[in-house]
Amino acid sequence: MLNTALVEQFLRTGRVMDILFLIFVWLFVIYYITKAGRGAQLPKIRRIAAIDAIREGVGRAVEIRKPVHWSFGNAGAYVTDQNVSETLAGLGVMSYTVGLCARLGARFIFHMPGNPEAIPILEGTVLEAYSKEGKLEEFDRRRDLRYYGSGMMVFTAALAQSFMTEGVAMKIMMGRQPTCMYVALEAAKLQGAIVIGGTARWTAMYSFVLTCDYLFIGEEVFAAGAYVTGNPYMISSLASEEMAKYACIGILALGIVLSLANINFAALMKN
Amino acid sequence: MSTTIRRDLPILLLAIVGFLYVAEWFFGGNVIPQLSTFKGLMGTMVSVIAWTAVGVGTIYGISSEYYLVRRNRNWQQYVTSGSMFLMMIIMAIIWIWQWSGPGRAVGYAFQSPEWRWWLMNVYSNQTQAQYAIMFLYQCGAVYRVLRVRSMETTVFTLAGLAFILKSIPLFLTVPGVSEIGDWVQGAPTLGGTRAATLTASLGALVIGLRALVGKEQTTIEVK
Amino acid sequence: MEQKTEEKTIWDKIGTIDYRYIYVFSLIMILIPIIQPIGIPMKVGSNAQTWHNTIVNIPAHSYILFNYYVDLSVWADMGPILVVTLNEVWMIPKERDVKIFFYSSTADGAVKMRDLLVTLCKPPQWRTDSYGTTWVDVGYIGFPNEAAYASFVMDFKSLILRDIRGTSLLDVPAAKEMAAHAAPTDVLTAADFDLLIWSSWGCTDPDMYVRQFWASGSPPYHVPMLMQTIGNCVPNVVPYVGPDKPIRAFIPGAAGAAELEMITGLKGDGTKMADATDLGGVATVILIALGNIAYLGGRFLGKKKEEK
Amino acid sequence: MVDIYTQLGVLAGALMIIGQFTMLWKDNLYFRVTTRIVVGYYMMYMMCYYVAMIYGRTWNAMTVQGEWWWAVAIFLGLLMYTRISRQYAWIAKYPMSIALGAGVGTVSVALLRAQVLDQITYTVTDLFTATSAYALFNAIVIAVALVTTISYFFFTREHTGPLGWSAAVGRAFIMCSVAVIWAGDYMWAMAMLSGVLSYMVNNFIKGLMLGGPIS
Repeated sequence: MLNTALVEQFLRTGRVMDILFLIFVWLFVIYYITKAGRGAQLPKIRRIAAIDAIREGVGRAVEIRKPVHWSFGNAGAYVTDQNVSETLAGLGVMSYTVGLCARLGARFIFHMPGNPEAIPILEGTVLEAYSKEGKLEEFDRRRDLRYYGSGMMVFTAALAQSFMTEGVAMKIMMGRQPTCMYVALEAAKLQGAIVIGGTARWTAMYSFVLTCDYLFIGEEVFAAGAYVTGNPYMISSLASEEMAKYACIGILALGIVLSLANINFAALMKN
Repeated sequence: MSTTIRRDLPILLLAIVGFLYVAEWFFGGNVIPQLSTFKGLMGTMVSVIAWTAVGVGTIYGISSEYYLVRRNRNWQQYVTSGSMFLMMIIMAIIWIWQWSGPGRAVGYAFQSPEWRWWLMNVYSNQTQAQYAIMFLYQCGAVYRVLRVRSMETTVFTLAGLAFILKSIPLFLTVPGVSEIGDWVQGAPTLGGTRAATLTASLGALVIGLRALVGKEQTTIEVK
Repeated sequence: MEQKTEEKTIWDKIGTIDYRYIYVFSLIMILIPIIQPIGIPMKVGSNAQTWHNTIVNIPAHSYILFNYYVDLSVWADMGPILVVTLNEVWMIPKERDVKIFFYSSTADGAVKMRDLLVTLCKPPQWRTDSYGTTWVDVGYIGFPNEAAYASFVMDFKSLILRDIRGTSLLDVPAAKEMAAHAAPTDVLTAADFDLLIWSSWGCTDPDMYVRQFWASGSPPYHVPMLMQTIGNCVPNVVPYVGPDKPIRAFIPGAAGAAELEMITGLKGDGTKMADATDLGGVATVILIALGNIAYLGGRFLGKKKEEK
Repeated sequence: MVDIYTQLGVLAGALMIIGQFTMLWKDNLYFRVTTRIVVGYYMMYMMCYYVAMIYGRTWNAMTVQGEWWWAVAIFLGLLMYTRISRQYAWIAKYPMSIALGAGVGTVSVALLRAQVLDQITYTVTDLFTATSAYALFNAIVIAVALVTTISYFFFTREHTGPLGWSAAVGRAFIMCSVAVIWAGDYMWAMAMLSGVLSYMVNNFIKGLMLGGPIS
């Protein structure tokens, strides 16, 4: 259907559909960002219960004088590959949590993942949140930042130890997780903590379903990352995600119609 | 000036590298081979940057442990933190001592009998013990969570049970167990997994695009 | 102030058993067959049978690429599959002239393989004597990410320069012969192999292996695969499994190894663990039943009691 | 006769296992020490391993082949250490931005084909290549699951009316999918426990304490 030889002079083989889809999403991202820039009304985002629960958890931490623990998993803060989005979304929620802790006076402990290259952005986000609340002096790196390397079960054991010795009022875990982070989540639960978390890495989702009081399911992680910032550009660009989803359902419907008309949909999509 | 150097230039750098990666995806290979060369080189360079930064994490790890010792001056803390420092020293000594030698490759230390002893007896058993604990924790969850309380927990319980029964040799002798397990795995699970992967990818994609145009707050406002 | 304590019903008691008792119960159930094997009968599934048939019926003069992946932290679950598979491969008769290329993508693999080759997976004497001509082992190739694997399938030299004995890769006769199998004849690529046996407990790895060893290449390499994995990766593997799909068969964990051991008659740790899995499964069913009896009893029968 | 190093190894392994298991009861010094031992081991392992990787990848390339740009990469990596100083921490943003740029560039395109477009294509082709009524039924279930689960992830509309129903069905599929993954993991963890117990019974008790063979 397509003049492949002609297209391949300008584009790599099998990338036509990719570029069309990307342009489609990109146009909507730019459209909504521009719209937000003009001060247009932001799209309404449905409530994500886990976000409300974070405020409740921080309040509880102040009440019972136990810390809030945050982690990204043993190596969950990827910045150099396709998992970077999950890190950025997690950082958005972390910034919100740290801000609440600083404002209400709860102690925040951050068990950093074993990705050393991510440390600048991880620590930077914590500093930024404290500084926004004007309480930078309350943040002590040596006291509140922990590092154990990236060994999976070494990390879970170290977390469990920290929960037992220092106490835990709320445990939040986001970022790309392996399934064995279940041990850390359950250890927090057994210590009586409110457990909140979620991941877009579907294989590990069960750990959260079984242990968390409040969940971010799959893509909710990304939506939450934008939502909590209150940044109009980020919230408004969420609408472009919805457009992409409509497009996916549309392509599915189109595929069914074309296949019924005996047109080879799979071959068309290979372009 | 300060904002330009501290914030704007890094964002610009991010966007340039990011856009070149995107361009390579569509126009690399035979169309513009230089883009693929750039991506190949940049991939390894980013790895080298990450490897070089490993000490930052170690410094943070040591300093927070040292802080704990200073704050809690009791014998239990000395023993706990001391065991960590001692272990680091032992491994460092083995590594330097066994780094290489006549007829050995550089980095031989990881294959040396001394390193293997610690790996296979100490690290490996600690890790396996944690996995075993994970199973016991999950037994607790099986009893506590898998109850037919709501639509979600009912589906979770039934689907999980179908797969567990299918995976246990003893239950495979019961007619129908294998077929039900296969169906749960092959139809509803596949559909759910497919959709969850797809939507998560769209979410990730939009964050990527937002960061490329400099509107992702987490990459902008970092102290 | 004196607090009035509510009397617990039988349903409450069944539903709120201390978690430590649950741990002890599960531990005992798993421990029983380890102390005294029971030998509960089992059935061989189609996956294990296909796996076995693929290795046993491999055509003469084939080339097998074998990734002996070992992560010591999950050795208990994946080790038995590697042991039985390696022994199965060693059992391929000499007359068949099947050549094997071994590598490891984990540092643990390179360490463990040394032990295995002199203990549980000793090659037959004729294989030992003909190292270099009937098989080659290149050891640990580093921990490759997808970009590295993309180069690897195009040219093994991008990650491997020498075999474990220090011989330059294409100076090893077996490797040289394999390289000549498919074009380009002086480069060792994925196209040179007729079967890839690999393992991983990374659940997204099947996507990568399929992309690299099946879909990439021009024409595509289409190397059929046998995959060893762990239980929770099954949903990620299933989409690629079938007689005309990239993965011909897969073995999930020690329970799968037990089936393989049953077919081959090479009894090992998998069989021992099958008993434990059986009793563990029974424990699981009991726990789910207890929880639900307590919940449903409390909900339907507990209320009636209150009404009385 | 088993050598002393193997015997000591079994003893060390058993002590590590018992130490870790004590966490099931409550916090104690023994558990803390065994945990700190592996934390120390792993941090040093990462350090040594990465230094070996840097050396292996760059040293020969720089000194023999004259590929000077690896020195730039190492320099950029060293800039990450400015993070330790509050005053110069911002310098680390430069190497960080390069790393982030690579990640952001990858995520903006790499997922499109395999995780989005191919998934839709598979769903359609499954429907039209089904060779039996059972396969067709399954393909329909998969298509329904895909659409309803996507509908659960709509954020800009409240889940009421038809969308509410669709999202509820989607949630059931999500739970089904998560449950099967959990069940697989559960079986795996069970095998791990039996492996640990087997080590304790056969190597520690029968082997080391009763003088039997150690495997």
